[in-house]
Amino acid sequence: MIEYFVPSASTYAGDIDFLFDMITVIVGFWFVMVLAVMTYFMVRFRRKEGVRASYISGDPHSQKKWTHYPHYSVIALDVVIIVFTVMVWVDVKQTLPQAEDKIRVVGQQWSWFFIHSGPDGKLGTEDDVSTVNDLHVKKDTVYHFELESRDVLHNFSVPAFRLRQDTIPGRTITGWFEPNKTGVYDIQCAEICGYGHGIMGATIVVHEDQQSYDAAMESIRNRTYESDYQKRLQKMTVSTASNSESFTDKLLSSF
Amino acid sequence: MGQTTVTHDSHAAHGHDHHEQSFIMKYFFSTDHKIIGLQYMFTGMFMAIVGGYFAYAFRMQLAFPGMEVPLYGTVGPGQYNMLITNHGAIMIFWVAMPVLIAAFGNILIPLMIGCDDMVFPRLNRLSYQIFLLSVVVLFMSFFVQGGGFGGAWTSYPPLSAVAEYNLTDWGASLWLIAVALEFVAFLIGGINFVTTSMNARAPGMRMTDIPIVVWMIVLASIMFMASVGPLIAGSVMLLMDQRVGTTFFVPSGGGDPVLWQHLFWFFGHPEVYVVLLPALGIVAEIMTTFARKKLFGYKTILYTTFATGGLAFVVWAHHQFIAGIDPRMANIFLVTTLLISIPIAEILFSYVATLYGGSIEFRTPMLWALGFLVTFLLGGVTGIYLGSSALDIYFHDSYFVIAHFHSTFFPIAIIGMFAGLYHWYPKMFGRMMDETLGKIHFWGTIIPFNGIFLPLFLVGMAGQHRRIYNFQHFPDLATADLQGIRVFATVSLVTMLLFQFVFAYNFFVSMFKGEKAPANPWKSNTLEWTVPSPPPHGNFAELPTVYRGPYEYSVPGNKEDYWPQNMPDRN
Amino acid sequence: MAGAHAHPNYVKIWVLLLVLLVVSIVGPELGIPWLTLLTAFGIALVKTYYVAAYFMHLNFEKKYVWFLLLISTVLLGVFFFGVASDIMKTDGQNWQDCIANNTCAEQQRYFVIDGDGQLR
Amino acid sequence: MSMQGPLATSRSATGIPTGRLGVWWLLASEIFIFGGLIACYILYRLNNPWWGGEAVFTKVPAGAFNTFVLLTSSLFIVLAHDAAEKKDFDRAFKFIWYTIGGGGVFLLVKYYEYSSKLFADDPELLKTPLTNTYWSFYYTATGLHALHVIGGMVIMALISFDLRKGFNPHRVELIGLYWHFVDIVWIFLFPLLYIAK
Repeated sequence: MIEYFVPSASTYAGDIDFLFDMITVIVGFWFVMVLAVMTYFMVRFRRKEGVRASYISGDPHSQKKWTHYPHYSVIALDVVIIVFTVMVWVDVKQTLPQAEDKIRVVGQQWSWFFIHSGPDGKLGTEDDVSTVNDLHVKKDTVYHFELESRDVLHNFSVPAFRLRQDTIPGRTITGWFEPNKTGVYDIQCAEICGYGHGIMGATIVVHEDQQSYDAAMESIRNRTYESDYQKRLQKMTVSTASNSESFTDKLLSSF
Repeated sequence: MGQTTVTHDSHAAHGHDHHEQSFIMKYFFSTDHKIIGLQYMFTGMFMAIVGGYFAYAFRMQLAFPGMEVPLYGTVGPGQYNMLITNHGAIMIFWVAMPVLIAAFGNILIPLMIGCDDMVFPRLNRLSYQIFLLSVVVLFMSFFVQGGGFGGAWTSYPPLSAVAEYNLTDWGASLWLIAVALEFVAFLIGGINFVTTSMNARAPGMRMTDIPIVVWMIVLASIMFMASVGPLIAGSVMLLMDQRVGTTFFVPSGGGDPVLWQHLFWFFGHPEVYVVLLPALGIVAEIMTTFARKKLFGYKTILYTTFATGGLAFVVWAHHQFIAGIDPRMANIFLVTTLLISIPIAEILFSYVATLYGGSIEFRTPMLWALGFLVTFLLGGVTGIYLGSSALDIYFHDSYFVIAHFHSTFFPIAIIGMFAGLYHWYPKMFGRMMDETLGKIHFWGTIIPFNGIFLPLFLVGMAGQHRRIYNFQHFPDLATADLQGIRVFATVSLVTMLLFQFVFAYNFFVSMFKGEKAPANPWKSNTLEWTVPSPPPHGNFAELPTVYRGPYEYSVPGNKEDYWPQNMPDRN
Repeated sequence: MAGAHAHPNYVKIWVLLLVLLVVSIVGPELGIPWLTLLTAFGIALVKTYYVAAYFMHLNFEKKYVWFLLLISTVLLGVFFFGVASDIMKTDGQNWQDCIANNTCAEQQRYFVIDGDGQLR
Repeated sequence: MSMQGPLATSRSATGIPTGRLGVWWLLASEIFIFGGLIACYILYRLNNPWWGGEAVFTKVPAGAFNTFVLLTSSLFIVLAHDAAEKKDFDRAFKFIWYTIGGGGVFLLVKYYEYSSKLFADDPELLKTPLTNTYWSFYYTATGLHALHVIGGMVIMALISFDLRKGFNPHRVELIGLYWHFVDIVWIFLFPLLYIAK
């Protein structure tokens, strides 16, 4: 259901979306069931003149079973959820597939600092390319990222990849993702980091092939690069200002 | 019993001493549990107004970014952070806890277990005075240079520890001191509740004759005591970081910010159950009364509550799944988190089963109680999404979390509070509240409430994250559709807040003009309904003896469908 | 007042505690690690037992006071072991404490502490 | 305000007098406060083995003497309780003030320790809370403990005069329980901060 709202652009996004759908089915069933039973009771056992409530203690087993049997099935469904969750969790957070490229992500008050490993695929070498608020990756490439923070907690969040991880000053946290859909997506800071938390956005650009990626890297090195983040911001400020205004007006006038 | 004769004498002397008290002595320095309960309640309700006002201000900013909010002014980023931080802290520490535990605990425990006061009345007064002091310190924190603290109610360091990072030097410290004082106040109050209900029960009252709400408040107090200690130590450490410059939680000096998260959530998760349990207890009292039914499986509910209380201490790290804890630990906490759904589900099933075969009368308190069940159910099932660690990767700190915990905390703190208030109002003030206005208030609260938070589930699924004062820096989130949802939520909020005026009118007018309440308007069993409304100082003219459990409704062979706990013969 | 219980000889307990104190100071001086642990912390537990059992009259108190205090310490143990996997180590699965391990790439220059311990 | 408490206080469904039960709960919550602090310290300590080198600068004799002082004052307060139970209020009064004296000696030694570290001329020996996290813990833990000592002394002084007149003798037992707890906290702080190197 999530992909209806946000594109699914990494290899494990589908797994997480599946988990969402599965849990929705399970808890949705219970939610509806309990509501239905409750509504039935409320209608059936509403106060009527001359009808006395029955005396049920709920202590003998013959009565208790009515809450115990649903309760056992809750346990069974919990086990199902746990098994699937652990499978996805181990895949996303615990195992690291072989890296094809590396990036380093550094959070600071209040922007993102990205280091691309460059042609040699290693961080900390001469050919690293660093940017602020613009991250470039190639499609179908397994990336390892190293998260660091210069001051307070931040959270590297890419909703389109279903990726979120706190950055902690003093710790290096490693993770992975593999984009599988080209496009330009939001990066957010999802952990409050002070006054400018609300402006700490960035952009991730997923390139179709090596060529366009290299072109972007080249322009960054030549300092001819126009920030995709800034471009998006400018475009958006204009469009939403007008859009939201009209929508608001519409909504308010409908009251 | 020899003891009873002695106590009767002392009781007479006791009542006599209090005759000539001035108004100030009676209402501000009283040691009477009912007055202290009311003090807590009014302070809590005042803080609810403050918290609601903050919510109004920042929701207006979210719906109409940059606009000058009527009655507030412009909400900048620093202002916004301060508003959300203090909205969260106020609603949990200064509304839910004082009203649900302290106010209802103070008013109900001595009345329900049949004694004349708390066992430590002066300690009780001290608890309220420290609480009041914490309120004052909290308000001071808003007005110091730099403004109120804006690091979220979780106050994660290093942001909260270093003034250069949070830009609110004294605001952060005063906020922390206020929270610590509040903890101390409730520690003292909790000791009083626990000791009172352990030691001062009426003769004949066995463990299983104690009304569920008393059990719940006592268990909540115990859980609070057990969980808050490490955080008090942590607050001292964080205060040292802020004021002395130590580096307990600042990595540059060798500290570890993750330790604070553990300290905080080791308290913070049991805290959810600390406020949930009293609300569940209140709902149990109301449901049995208005369904004229015995509570389904009293002992089952009791044992599952113990299980919940125990499990609540081993789930805390599910707030930190992606906050940098070791990913292997997450699997353990995933299992414990989903385990806790089992006792809670059992409790809810038992509540629903209580309705079976009843004679349900939809008076205002009953509406609130049923509303609690439905909304809390919604909050409970959405918790499964977040308890699932892999899904939490996507939902952590998103609006889905906000919608989820408001769907649990709103029923707990607000619906639970209103349910209890409508139910015990006759006992507190000796007058009845208006039924029609109460029902208008109910529907006017519950429908807009869902209007606020159901849409927020959707924006959460769209990846919108928390604590952002203006989404225009995030192109994917600044679309017209999402903005429309935000506007809808804000309009719902304002509607809900407006309906609270109905309550305020009903509350204050009924206090003076309402119909006089009889001693037992709802024909309920528990001991507080055997004394006049409002109860006199010292509560019971003659101390009661208890013969049976609290939920003996519609017992076959009785003429009446209720059977007070202290009535020796058939009713 | 509860006063029905037999009183222990308080002075005898006190002398015993002082002997334990001397042992707990002398033991670590020998410099053997396991003996240090045993004498320093094992004896602290023994001392605690004697103070609690005799001075605080826990041996004559209702049993559930022991239970209450034990539950408190058990919960503290839960807290300790839950937290230990993070705080007690400098690396774990997919993370490491880069300040302790001196492997920070981008952070070091920002973390300079001057003489009075303040952040740069 | 009437001195007469509510009769609820005189009930005892558990068999433990109300005041004592309350103090046991208070101590249970104190276990969590100090336990939390000590747990944090141990966690950091195990992560930073070099803290042992810092612990060398603590004054073990002073700490040992303070342990002795607290143990002895624990004996005094339990003797005071004993005397109060036998209705020998003058003797109880005397022992309470011996206990307060013990607390005073404890604080004097603490003051000597603090001042010799905070105001040392030799930069090697100068240890402030900002020196490193070990010393932050040292000052926070011992400071919090010292506050508890002061609190206990104040309460003991307050109740001692009532006691001499024979009012509320059970309070000696209550403050005694608290004082023993403070003693126990020190029994743990001493090896943790001073001895383990």
